Amino acid sequence: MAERIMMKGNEAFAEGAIKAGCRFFFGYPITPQNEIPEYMSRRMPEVGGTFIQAESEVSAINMVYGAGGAGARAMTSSSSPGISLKQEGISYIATAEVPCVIVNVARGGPGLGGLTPSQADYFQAVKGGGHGDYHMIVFAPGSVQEIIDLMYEAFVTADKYRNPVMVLADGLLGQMMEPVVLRDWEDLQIPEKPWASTGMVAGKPQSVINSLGLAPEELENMNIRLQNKYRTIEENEVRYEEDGVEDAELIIVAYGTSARVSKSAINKARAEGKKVGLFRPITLWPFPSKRLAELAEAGKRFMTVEMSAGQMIEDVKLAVNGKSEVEFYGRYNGAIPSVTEVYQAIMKSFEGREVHK
Amino acid sequence: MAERIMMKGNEAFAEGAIKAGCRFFFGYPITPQNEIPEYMSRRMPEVGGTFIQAESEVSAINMVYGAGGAGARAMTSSSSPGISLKQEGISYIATAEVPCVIVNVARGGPGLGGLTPSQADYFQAVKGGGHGDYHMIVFAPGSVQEIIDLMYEAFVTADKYRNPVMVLADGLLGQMMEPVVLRDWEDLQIPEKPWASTGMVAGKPQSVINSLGLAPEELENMNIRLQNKYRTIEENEVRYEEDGVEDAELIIVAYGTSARVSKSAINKARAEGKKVGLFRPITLWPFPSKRLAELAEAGKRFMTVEMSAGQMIEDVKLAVNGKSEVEFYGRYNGAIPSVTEVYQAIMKSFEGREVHK
Amino acid sequence: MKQVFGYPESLQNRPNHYCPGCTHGIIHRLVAEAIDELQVREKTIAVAPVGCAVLAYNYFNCDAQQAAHGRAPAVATGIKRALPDRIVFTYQGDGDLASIGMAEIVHAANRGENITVIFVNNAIYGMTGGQMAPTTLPGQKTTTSPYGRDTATTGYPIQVCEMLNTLKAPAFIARVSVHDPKNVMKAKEAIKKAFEYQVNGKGFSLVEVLSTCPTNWGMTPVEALKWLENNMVPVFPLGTFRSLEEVSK
Amino acid sequence: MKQVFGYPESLQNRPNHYCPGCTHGIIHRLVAEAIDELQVREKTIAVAPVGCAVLAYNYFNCDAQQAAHGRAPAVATGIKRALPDRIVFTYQGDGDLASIGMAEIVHAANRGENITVIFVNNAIYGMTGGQMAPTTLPGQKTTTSPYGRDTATTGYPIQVCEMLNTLKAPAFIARVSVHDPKNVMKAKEAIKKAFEYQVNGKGFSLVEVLSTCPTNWGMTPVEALKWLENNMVPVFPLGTFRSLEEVSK
Amino acid sequence: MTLEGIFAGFGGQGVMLIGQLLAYAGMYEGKQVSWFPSYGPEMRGGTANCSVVVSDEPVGSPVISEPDLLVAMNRPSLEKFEPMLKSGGMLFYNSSLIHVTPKRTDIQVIPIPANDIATELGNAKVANMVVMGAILKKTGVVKLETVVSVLKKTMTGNKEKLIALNQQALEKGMELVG
Amino acid sequence: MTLEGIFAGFGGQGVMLIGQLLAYAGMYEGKQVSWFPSYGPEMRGGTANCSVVVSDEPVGSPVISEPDLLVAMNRPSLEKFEPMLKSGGMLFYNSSLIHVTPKRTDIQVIPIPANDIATELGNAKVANMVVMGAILKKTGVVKLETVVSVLKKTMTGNKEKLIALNQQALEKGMELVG
Amino acid sequence: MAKVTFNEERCKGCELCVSVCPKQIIHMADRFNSKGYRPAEVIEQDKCIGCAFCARMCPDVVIEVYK
Amino acid sequence: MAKVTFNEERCKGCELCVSVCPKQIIHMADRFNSKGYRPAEVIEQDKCIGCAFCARMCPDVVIEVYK
Ligand SMILES: Cc1ncc(C[n+]2csc(CCOP(=O)(O)OP(=O)(O)O)c2C)c(N)n1
Ligand SMILES: Cc1ncc(C[n+]2csc(CCOP(=O)(O)OP(=O)(O)O)c2C)c(N)n1
Ligand code: SF4
Ligand code: SF4
Ligand code: SF4
Ligand code: SF4
Ligand code: SF4
Ligand code: SF4
Ligand SMILES: [Mg+2]
Ligand SMILES: [Mg+2]
Repeated sequence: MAERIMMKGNEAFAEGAIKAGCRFFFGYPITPQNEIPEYMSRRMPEVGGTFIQAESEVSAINMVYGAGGAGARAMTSSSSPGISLKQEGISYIATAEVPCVIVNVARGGPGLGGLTPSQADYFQAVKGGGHGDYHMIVFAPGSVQEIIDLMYEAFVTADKYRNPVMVLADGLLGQMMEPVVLRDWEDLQIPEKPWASTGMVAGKPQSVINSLGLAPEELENMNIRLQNKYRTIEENEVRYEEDGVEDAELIIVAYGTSARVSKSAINKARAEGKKVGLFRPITLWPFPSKRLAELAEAGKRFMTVEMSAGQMIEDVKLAVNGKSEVEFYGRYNGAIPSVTEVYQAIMKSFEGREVHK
Repeated sequence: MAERIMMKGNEAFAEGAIKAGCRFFFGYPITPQNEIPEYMSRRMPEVGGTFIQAESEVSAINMVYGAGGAGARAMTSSSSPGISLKQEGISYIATAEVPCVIVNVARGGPGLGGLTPSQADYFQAVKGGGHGDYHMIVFAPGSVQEIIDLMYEAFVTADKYRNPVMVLADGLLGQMMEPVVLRDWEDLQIPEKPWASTGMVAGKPQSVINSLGLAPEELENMNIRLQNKYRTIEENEVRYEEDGVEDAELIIVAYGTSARVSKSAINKARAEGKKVGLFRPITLWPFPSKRLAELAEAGKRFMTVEMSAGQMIEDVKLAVNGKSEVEFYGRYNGAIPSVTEVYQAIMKSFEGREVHK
Repeated sequence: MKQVFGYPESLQNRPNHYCPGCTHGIIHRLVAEAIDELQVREKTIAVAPVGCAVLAYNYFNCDAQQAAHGRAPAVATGIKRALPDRIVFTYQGDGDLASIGMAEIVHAANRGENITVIFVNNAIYGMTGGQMAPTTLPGQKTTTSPYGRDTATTGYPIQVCEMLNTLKAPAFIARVSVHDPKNVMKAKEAIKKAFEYQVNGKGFSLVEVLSTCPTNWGMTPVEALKWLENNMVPVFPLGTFRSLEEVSK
Repeated sequence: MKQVFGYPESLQNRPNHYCPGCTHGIIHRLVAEAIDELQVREKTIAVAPVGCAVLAYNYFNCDAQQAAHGRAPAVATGIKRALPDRIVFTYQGDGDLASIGMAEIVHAANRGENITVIFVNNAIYGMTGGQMAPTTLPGQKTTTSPYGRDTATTGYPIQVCEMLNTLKAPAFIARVSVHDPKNVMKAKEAIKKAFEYQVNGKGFSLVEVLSTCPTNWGMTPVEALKWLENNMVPVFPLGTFRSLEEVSK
Repeated sequence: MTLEGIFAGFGGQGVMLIGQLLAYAGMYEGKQVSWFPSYGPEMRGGTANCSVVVSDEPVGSPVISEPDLLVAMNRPSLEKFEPMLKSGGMLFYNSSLIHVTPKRTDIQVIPIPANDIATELGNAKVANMVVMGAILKKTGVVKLETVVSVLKKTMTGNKEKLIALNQQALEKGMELVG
Repeated sequence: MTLEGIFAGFGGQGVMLIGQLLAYAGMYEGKQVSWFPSYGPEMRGGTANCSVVVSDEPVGSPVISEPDLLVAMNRPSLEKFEPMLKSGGMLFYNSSLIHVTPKRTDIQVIPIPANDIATELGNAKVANMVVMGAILKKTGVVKLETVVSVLKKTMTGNKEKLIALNQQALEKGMELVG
Repeated sequence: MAKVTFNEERCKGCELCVSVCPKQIIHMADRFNSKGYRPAEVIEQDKCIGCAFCARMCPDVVIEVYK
Repeated sequence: MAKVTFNEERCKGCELCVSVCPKQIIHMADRFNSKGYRPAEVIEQDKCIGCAFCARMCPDVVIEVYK
């Protein structure tokens, strides 16, 4: 086994990106993700890359659009209010099909909110906080190691589909340290990007990075192309992790930090004989709806555990489509649910139910 | 009957706001809603109000926050990309509980898109394009007269709940002219706003318009307060219109322009003996889920007609919760579905189904 | 006979969508000529704004990105940092650059980004139908200043060159006009110089070009040129504000 | 014995959260004193920024709104237009005002909004832990310029007063410092004058106050004052840049 | 009764105006009406068009896919909209400027030498009113008096003196298809 | 085996550091570990704390609601965290600075005169290492050698000369609870 | 001797060329081009001095100048 | 004769007052206040000239001056 080192989640976002071949970072300070730009400002010069502290989040996302459109692996990171400011830019990037990676280390909202971890930016990430019918691919890591691994996948997937990828975490994942193994990706090579706007050198035909469709047919065609791509992504890119779902009566659906807390709570409940499992979506879009539908058909019931007023639960309900129960346990922004609370919620869910065997 | 005059939808937004006591408009040009700021720039000085063309949509929404927080009836208007830029501001306003009205005359997206009408900003409006768990109340007018009437309701409801209200229309509603009756609201009076930040005159205690909750408990309490308010709004403020749903087998669910088109198509299908009805949500949030659930229980099936790749359909499915079928007919951005197309979609939905009587 | 004036290679051979007599067309040609003369067409990447020039990529015969309203300098920054040996320019209107895009232009200038900015100031929002711009003249009527721009509530036209000239990094800043052939030639010189600064790696260059909008000014194209000369030039004095060190030719 | 120096009424009687020796505290007191002396406390509405002064509403004894990062001038515009007889001021840091909020400050100044802006320039992002600001000095090390601010890629400190002074509308623009008692007194005068301009309806006033951030500069508070004097003052010359017409006292 | 019409031509030929005029007149006669313009960059120098619905029922879609009535004031408009016309629908075209003949045979084709007549009347700008007159006569959807009263309501101040000319043009148009 | 600890004190007392040290040492001994700091404005001059988990199992929640171990380097920390300690848990407190005694009776209370000892050793800054030594001895969660090797890995350059002092402090701490 | 040629189909009839010709030899034709504009033209070619003022001012690059 | 008083609980021990006192009579006390800072104090009150430099520089409005 390669050497384990301790790393902060935020540093993992940064180093993970660099290991994935990202050489352009454009960002703006905001807690709790400041270690990402700070790390980048130190590391990028070392690897021949570029770090710019943009004048704002709006500028940062548009710099990413520029660099990504010019063929570079580029990224930005921010936290909730800063991500809100990027919505116009994200909609442009998705439409112009510029690959790039956007990290949101979410914090308590809404408004200025606080600095505590949060999962209340789920809707914004998966339904489209910007205008129009577009999708980002959304990855939700659950550990520092997974941050590193998913940053690589994020850049690869972005290039593969010419689509922005968001890596959505919360302040806890950004701030915590865990042992990780850093590796150099053997297959690291940035694909040719003949579509990129790099100059009409040597007779290359004109490339235009663009999201304008003034004529209605042009715009509708643009949308049809995007929607077709989204269907392909939904087919191919769903990721999730299951733990103990086979014999489970109740399945906790949770991602990121709440999946970790749920894991501990499930262990506690299992120790008391409750048949509980964990379903952890790793892609929030495309959402693992098909698999959840299967589990619902198989008679399992569900509970989402979220650090929000209940957002992912809508996607779970849409997947389950009335075939099974979907409960909710959450803490509104500002608090992380404790293992004890989640354990109690699980126990309560079993109360008064006839025992399956 | 009072005199009917012809009015453009966009002018109706503006005059409707003025009739509702709005005296502060902050906006930025963008097609297809330019007639709103233009009308305001002419009319506000006449009624002693203020029109400011802000330097950007971001500034405009923050001016609204300022004026609304100071107790004024204030509004802004824009179209899709401009609304995306306002997301941080909207999240602040919702959290600080500043009443105000935001008009989105949506256009084809995503990205720069085009100027044609669109309904693809539904998710952004109802799920929260900004960060965190917040809600705007969202009104969707279906005619120029309803624009005027709902602008009044928008300001009243905003003040009642100290919550931002979005009036969501599309370019077609903004650009079309129809006869309307303008009226002076008899009960027009702007409520006292002791919470407003107007100066600590005459011993008034300090008012702070704020969305910061640095301590986790503070932030969670803020969120609990908001969520409780949202539950009250969901109880009291649902609006919808039904037409011919009693005997219907199939109910078209549509709002705004697509409801108008659907209406014509339904008439055509009814003429051929098909039992089709129209359900038109007037509030998109709170969504009329309860009524749709009842109709689903009663055995009706549904089809949403949207000028998008399918957004409201999720809320319909969540309401129906698997109890009935939900079909979709939509045109992606850039095109308005024609009466003929919707008619054909309806007819197709009846094909091969056993006839109820 | 020799051709002494023809169609520049850096301009695509197709009609433009500008209104009759709109000087956007002249400015496009000048940019194309400058690119031709510096022989950098193949290396050039244009950034189109949101404004009447939104379709600029249909006219310039080079690669391009279309930027969100006001953000062209940020987009250009991204491109230039990714491809430092390419020639990157933005083409922006006064609403785009001086209103919504104020932060972006100030900071790109302040960073000394090695890009060229062509700033077309026509004192109005052309594309959206004639609203007030930050550069609209006092008293000028527009669709959002129907009683004439009121300086008491909306202030005065922003002088972008003068403002950016307070920054240390920019290499070249000039204001020109296109209201007659003589000024068109001067404008051409300034635009070419701006690109030369970039080619020589000197840093940020910007040329503000005073331009007309006959449609929204409500004038004939010829009247519009006169109006520009008589009304805009006094408010926006022509000249070179910054020329860091002469570029080697 | 008579009290010659005490606690201003416009300051709430509670401890502030600023780091030991941070001059934000001094500047708060000066603003409060000015408001006291002009007897406008009850009419005053403060706009708090995002930055170390985000909790300013806990300190100023007046109504307040907390603004999104950089947007305080827009928020103040909304308030002042709604309540023209109130005294409205923003209190903003250099990240807030000169980076993300550049468009808002330029345009509020350009409209001549009758508000007062207290601009606290400490050459760094204090609240977020010491990142580079647009006003960071060449070579200065911060957490995002770990090798020192590189002027070749990030440009030079923006001189906000000089920049805004190119606009016609502003009534009063001054830069002061608080590195010693004499300068504190001058700062006080400038701040008071700025508010007086507003009270007299003269339009936009801004005072840039050079300030310290001992925590993120990595110095003792006393060292920080010296560093300000020796390093910042030369880059940001003190003085009154605009004083449209003397206000009647 | 429902009449759905599209009015199309160059910007400046006054097609938006006669569309509005019809809608206004319909409204004054107590009908349900809607008017919807083409908008956006098309307007910049190119063609313009609007859709008008006049009906006894509330208007559903203001956008028309199969018009009963088409006014084509120039050739591009004819080419663009002719195929959409409902079978049996009426096509009024400006034969002063359009020198091709419509292709469809399942529709009523009414050529109007609108510019020629307007020029005869002394002002080429009223070509639109000539066509409007013809429409009034052919469809009977609203009364001439109502249209004239709308003109009187809207043409005030400077424009008042043009009312008579417009009325003349309307009448000429009516005669033409008499 | 799973050990969950909270380390709390004033900023500058080195609580974050000994938390990390424990996590690192755990990692080097092949265990699963996590470290999670308090962050945000609390840090500004106030108290700081971190949560450390060392376990044989993969770590679930890195946030601890019922710690097995509490280090309180100052009084506010004692007051804030004492109630959370698991029954039977261990409380190490800095008796040089904290002059009240803990209230709970269902826990093991280990007072350490950390500042006094550190000052004796010639540098008040190693007070945290004294406590760390005591923890090593009491819990046995990781070995002294591992901790020292971590110190050697991380204290390089200028700091190298401080390794000996730190080791001394660790040993003093171990002796103290010997 | 000089010569100017007009790409008539591109002309939008804005008359900028007319207004700057020092020889005043550019006029608007009576015909329309297919876009509906009356194009500019020069009849007295022999008076042209090839100064290219017209071409320089033409926003639509309609004019080529030979000398 | 002049007098300065310190609101000790508010003092953060930053020493700005110390650095500007022309009489150099402000010192940091040996004790800690409840926030853990060593507060500033004046022992030789009689040397105070009431110039208020200390108060003017104190970011925490700890100091009142009487004269
Ligand atoms: C975010 C956003 N806001 C507003 C618009 C609408 N818009 C399009 S062009 C334009 C202004 C154009 O004016 P200017 O930049 O002066 O260019 P011109 O058309 O005059 O050349 C505006 C406001 C938009 N597309 N996006
Ligand atoms: C939209 C947004 N972006 C970023 C932040 C994070 N943030 C908080 S304060 C701050 C900068 C503070 O620096 P400055 O304005 O100089 O004030 P100081 O703390 O130095 O007084 C930033 C970037 C935020 N809260 N919101
Ligand atoms: S609207 Fe104005 S700026 Fe735009 S193309 Fe027409 S004349 Fe030119
Ligand atoms: S971080 Fe800097 S600016 Fe903020 S309170 Fe501390 S010393 Fe002051
Ligand atoms: S080249 Fe000169 S002289 Fe000849 S037509 Fe053109 S402007 Fe006139
Ligand atoms: S300037 Fe060009 S477009 Fe205008 S009239 Fe002359 S030739 Fe035609
Ligand atoms: S008032 Fe003056 S002399 Fe007295 S303690 Fe303060 S600084 Fe020293
Ligand atoms: S300046 Fe104020 S806070 Fe600082 S040491 Fe002196 S009294 Fe204390
Ligand atoms: Mg313009
Ligand atoms: Mg600062």
